[in-house]
Amino acid sequence: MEILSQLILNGVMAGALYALMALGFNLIYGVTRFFNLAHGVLAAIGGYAFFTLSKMLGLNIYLSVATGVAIAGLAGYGFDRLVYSKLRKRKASNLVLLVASLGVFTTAQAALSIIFTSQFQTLSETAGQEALSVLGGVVTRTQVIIIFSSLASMLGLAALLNGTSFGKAVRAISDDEEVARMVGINTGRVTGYVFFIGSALAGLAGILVGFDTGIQPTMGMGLLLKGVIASIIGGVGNIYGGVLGAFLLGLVENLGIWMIPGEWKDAVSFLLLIVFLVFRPQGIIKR
Amino acid sequence: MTKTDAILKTKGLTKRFDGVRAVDDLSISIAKGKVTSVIGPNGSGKTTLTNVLSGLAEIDGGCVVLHGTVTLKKIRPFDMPSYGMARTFQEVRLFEQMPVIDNVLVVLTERSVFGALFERHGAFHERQAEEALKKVGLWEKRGGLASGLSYGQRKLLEIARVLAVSAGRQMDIIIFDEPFAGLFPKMVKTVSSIIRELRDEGRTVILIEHNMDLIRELSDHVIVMDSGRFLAEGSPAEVLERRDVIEAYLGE
Amino acid sequence: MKKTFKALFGVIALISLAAGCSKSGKEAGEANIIRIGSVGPLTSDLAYIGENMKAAVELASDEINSAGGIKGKKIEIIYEDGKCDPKEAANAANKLINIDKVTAIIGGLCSSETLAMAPLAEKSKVILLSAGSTNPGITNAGDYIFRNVPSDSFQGVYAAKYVRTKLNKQRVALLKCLSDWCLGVNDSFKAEFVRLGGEIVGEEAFPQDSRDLRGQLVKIKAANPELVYFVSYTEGTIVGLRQMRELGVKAPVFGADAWSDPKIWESVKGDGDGAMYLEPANKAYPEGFVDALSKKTGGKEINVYAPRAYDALKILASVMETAGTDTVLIKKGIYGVADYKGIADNYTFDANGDIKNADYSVREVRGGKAAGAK
Amino acid sequence: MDYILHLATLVIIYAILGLSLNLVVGYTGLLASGHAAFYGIGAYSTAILTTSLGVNFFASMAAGIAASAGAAFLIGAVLSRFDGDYYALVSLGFNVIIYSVFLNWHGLTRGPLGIPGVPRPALFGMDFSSGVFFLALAACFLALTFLAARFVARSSFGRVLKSIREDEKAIQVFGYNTVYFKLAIFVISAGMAAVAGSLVASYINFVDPSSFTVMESVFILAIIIFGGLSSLKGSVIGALVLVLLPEALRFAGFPQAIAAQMRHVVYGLFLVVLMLYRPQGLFGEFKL
Repeated sequence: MEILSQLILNGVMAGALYALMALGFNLIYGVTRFFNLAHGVLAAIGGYAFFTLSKMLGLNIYLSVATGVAIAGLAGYGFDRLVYSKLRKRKASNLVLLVASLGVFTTAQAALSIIFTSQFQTLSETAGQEALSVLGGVVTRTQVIIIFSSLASMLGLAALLNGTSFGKAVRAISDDEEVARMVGINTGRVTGYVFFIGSALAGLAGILVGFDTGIQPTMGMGLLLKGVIASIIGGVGNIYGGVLGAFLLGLVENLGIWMIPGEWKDAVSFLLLIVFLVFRPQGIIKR
Repeated sequence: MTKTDAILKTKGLTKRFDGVRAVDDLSISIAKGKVTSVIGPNGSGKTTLTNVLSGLAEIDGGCVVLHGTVTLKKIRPFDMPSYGMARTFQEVRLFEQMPVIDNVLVVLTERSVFGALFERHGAFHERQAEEALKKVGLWEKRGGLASGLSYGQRKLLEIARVLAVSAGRQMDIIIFDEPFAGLFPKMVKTVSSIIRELRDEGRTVILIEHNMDLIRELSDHVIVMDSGRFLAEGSPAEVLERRDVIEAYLGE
Repeated sequence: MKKTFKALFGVIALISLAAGCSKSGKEAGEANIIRIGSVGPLTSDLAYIGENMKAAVELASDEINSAGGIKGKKIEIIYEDGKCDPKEAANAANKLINIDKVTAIIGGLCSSETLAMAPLAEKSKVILLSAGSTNPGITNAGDYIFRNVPSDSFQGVYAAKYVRTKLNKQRVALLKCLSDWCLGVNDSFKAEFVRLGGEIVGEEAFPQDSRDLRGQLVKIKAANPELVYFVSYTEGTIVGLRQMRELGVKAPVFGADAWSDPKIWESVKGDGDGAMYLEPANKAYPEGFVDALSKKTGGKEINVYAPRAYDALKILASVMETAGTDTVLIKKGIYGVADYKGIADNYTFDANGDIKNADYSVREVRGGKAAGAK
Repeated sequence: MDYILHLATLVIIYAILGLSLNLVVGYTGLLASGHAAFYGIGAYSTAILTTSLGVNFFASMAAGIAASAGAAFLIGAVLSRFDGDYYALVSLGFNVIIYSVFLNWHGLTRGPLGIPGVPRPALFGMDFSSGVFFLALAACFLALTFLAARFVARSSFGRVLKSIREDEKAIQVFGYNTVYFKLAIFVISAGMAAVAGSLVASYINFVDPSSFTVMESVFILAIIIFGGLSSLKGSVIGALVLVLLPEALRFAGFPQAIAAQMRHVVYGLFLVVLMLYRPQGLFGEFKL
């Protein structure tokens, strides 16, 4: 029984990270309607920004996290201004945007490798962490931090979307951009902010991954794919659905390898995606 | 009108979108070989009706009876021609990045995968396409991309597509969804003569239209819809005089 | 269609011209240079190992050149990216052999690279010396193909004997990464351990770039082994050891020679205590070497292949001291290398171009530092 | 000269991949991003059949085509229900799954160890092991693929594909069950990709999973986007440029330390700039 509860705990922890990726991805998808593949590299940017500030410049850890998250946000905002907004203005199809974001991804990832080398870096200083016993399994302090930041981000984002005029604007654009523009919403600016927030969330995910395991320039692709799968099985464009999808994905992945060897983990997640697309293409929660 | 004359009937047809009944328990019948106009204010469910008939929207309730014998509870879009139906779209749906002539040729070919794979267009197909394009006056434009046409020309190309497919395959029922909207007077004349010609060939035309003058001029029979429901029917002259119809149009 | 082919031939002609020019240019002025290629992953997932090896080769070539070169000729290393991909490696080798006219190639790291380059090197009589490919298939890849890294079987067998007889463990779980090296070592361990009457109670694998081994570890913990034999590179090891501690896997851990990278023990701190691993006999890297390499890479990492890459170039240079640049002579020379004392190992090549024996010693980690096991 | 022959062979292999993928992406408008899976199935079929069963190269290629088409038929039955982003994602997922199979099904593929010693083809005593002959053989297959692709593109079938790309619902209404058309072109395209796979296995003499990752699929996609969607000529030119570009960059003289990564930077920027300023590629008639 211990193995089951530990696998469930692992699944929840993995889900919390996927949820952070899915939140940002879904937020951006909601207003722009394209699969932003560069979302993955922003996690790596966040991780490396933190690494530079904290480990190389010796800045305070909280300040470094905040700045790292902001830098990832700004990078995402920059990609939007430099590339995507121009394409959107031209009314390019979302496949064009998808391919462009792939180009951004490749370029940024290679740039990170040039600046920081391809070495694997761990961010966590505390070795030999005391594990806390929870429900017959164990979790580390880092993991507790991960799940709390993930939950806090979800609640924060939900509050932002439901309680502010900015949130209203975002929802209006998600429903119909044309109409939103007609009623006087500056869709370009709101989209820019959305890119900032979504990318900042990815950056946070990258930093947390760095604490939990470590960072590498190539870390983005894996995180991105998990985020995308979570979004789709949860209901793409719906941030609550994305969160549900993320936890479901984390659980299925971790419980799946109970029965089959662990090397099939990636295949399991894509199989879950395909099963969902066949039997429930709109995801858990329809937008 | 006797029962045997009805080529298409709907019985309690219902279509819901997110709980809203766009078509609500609709039972109408369309007479064979006539032009029947379906009218009603915006949002009355006319276009939804055409989409349900052509399989683009699933039937949620009721059924469609064709030729008095075939009862359909589920219509798949690609089955339309085998039931003898063809349609145009209200929002023009052309194959934009294809030449004008290909937009017509494509509907003339083999429907099966293998048939199409080993088929080359013969002079026969090209003659049909030429005939259809000449009828709407787009023959000169045949080489250019469909996306290069003006709005009116695009609507005409859609009609040419339907003409070509119905010439080749004996389409009995042709649905025109607002074919006149946005057309120049000269084009309007072309389209109305095409509709008359089709009727004279013995085909059934279902016309969705807003322009009362054209409805009076073209239709043999008028069906009025309001909020997805059947409101009235009859000859154009009598229906368009009715108080409830006028009210529906003006809004309560 | 015609135009397409015209364009195709045009571009090919252009490249031939460019290649031709650069070739003649190089041959004219640089008779005093010996060119040697180096192929390994400089991008892709394994780039961190490839970069490290590249720095080691650089270090060796700097040392050789500052000591006067080979018979008065300087050596020039040309680095190409093999991406751990056979096709890319074949591209790189083709370019090195035909354009740069290299005498020898150090590489590749991945066996896929080496196996793809082998037919090319063999055909052009260019020496191919791999410092990292452990695939048994390389043994018979050709006369000009060598490696100064032991075939997978040696250390697995040694470790199995040690665990079974010295440590007297009966129930062992296996954890391995999915690379040719990990699989090779793991499989030879498994075969020998079972032959010696041991029992494998669990076997888990993880993709080479995976950084979350918790699922696999939970299953291993549930199998309740007396020892975990854990074959992985630096990164997988760091996260694996940490996550073992987190999840409370109490069984001792035994690793492969990739664990001689000090970065592992610095990163995991106390989490590594009690871990044991194999290291080529009594070879602690000389202090000067670690410092010099760190300077090149800007980090402290030394993976298991870098010293071997360094040795590879040094072996080549020592053979060329007598054989010159004639590859037939160099080939003969390498087959004759016996008990060459490198920094990673003592090398003797056998008739297949493999190294003959490998002697190991067991290291144990205590207080964040590795030392000889009792 | 060998270097040139080698590059020409690779260009041809990628041209075949480009042609086959263009039928799905360019003509039918479906962003299939798992093409490396079929390329890999072809390569593994040839590698396994020739090394362990001693089957003739050409027979192994035929088997590879059949296996690849069969796999395409199964996945296509699911895939053909989608379009747009979803199509891209499911096909990518399929690539990941097939890659996992290559990596983890040790009994069949030897996993990460790969399969060495794949022989060069021989037929009726003719031996294609030299570079020139192999190039000629590959060129023949390119010509065959080109003709087959042109046959498909110019048939009525090809025109229906284009109309699916433009407006799938609209063409359905005219009586075409588009799911079958999408499935058929997917199977045809997969079969063609297997030809390239067989060639590459035999040419490099070695097969391992690393050649058939998602990034490889993305590279093939980049070839046709650059060369031009729904342009057969573009597929060939795209392969020519994108295979040779990194080779040319070897001579570009970036500092050694960053040369390899710089190639990725150039390649990524390439995609961005292309999307910004010429989304139809060099010769394409169709913008995504």
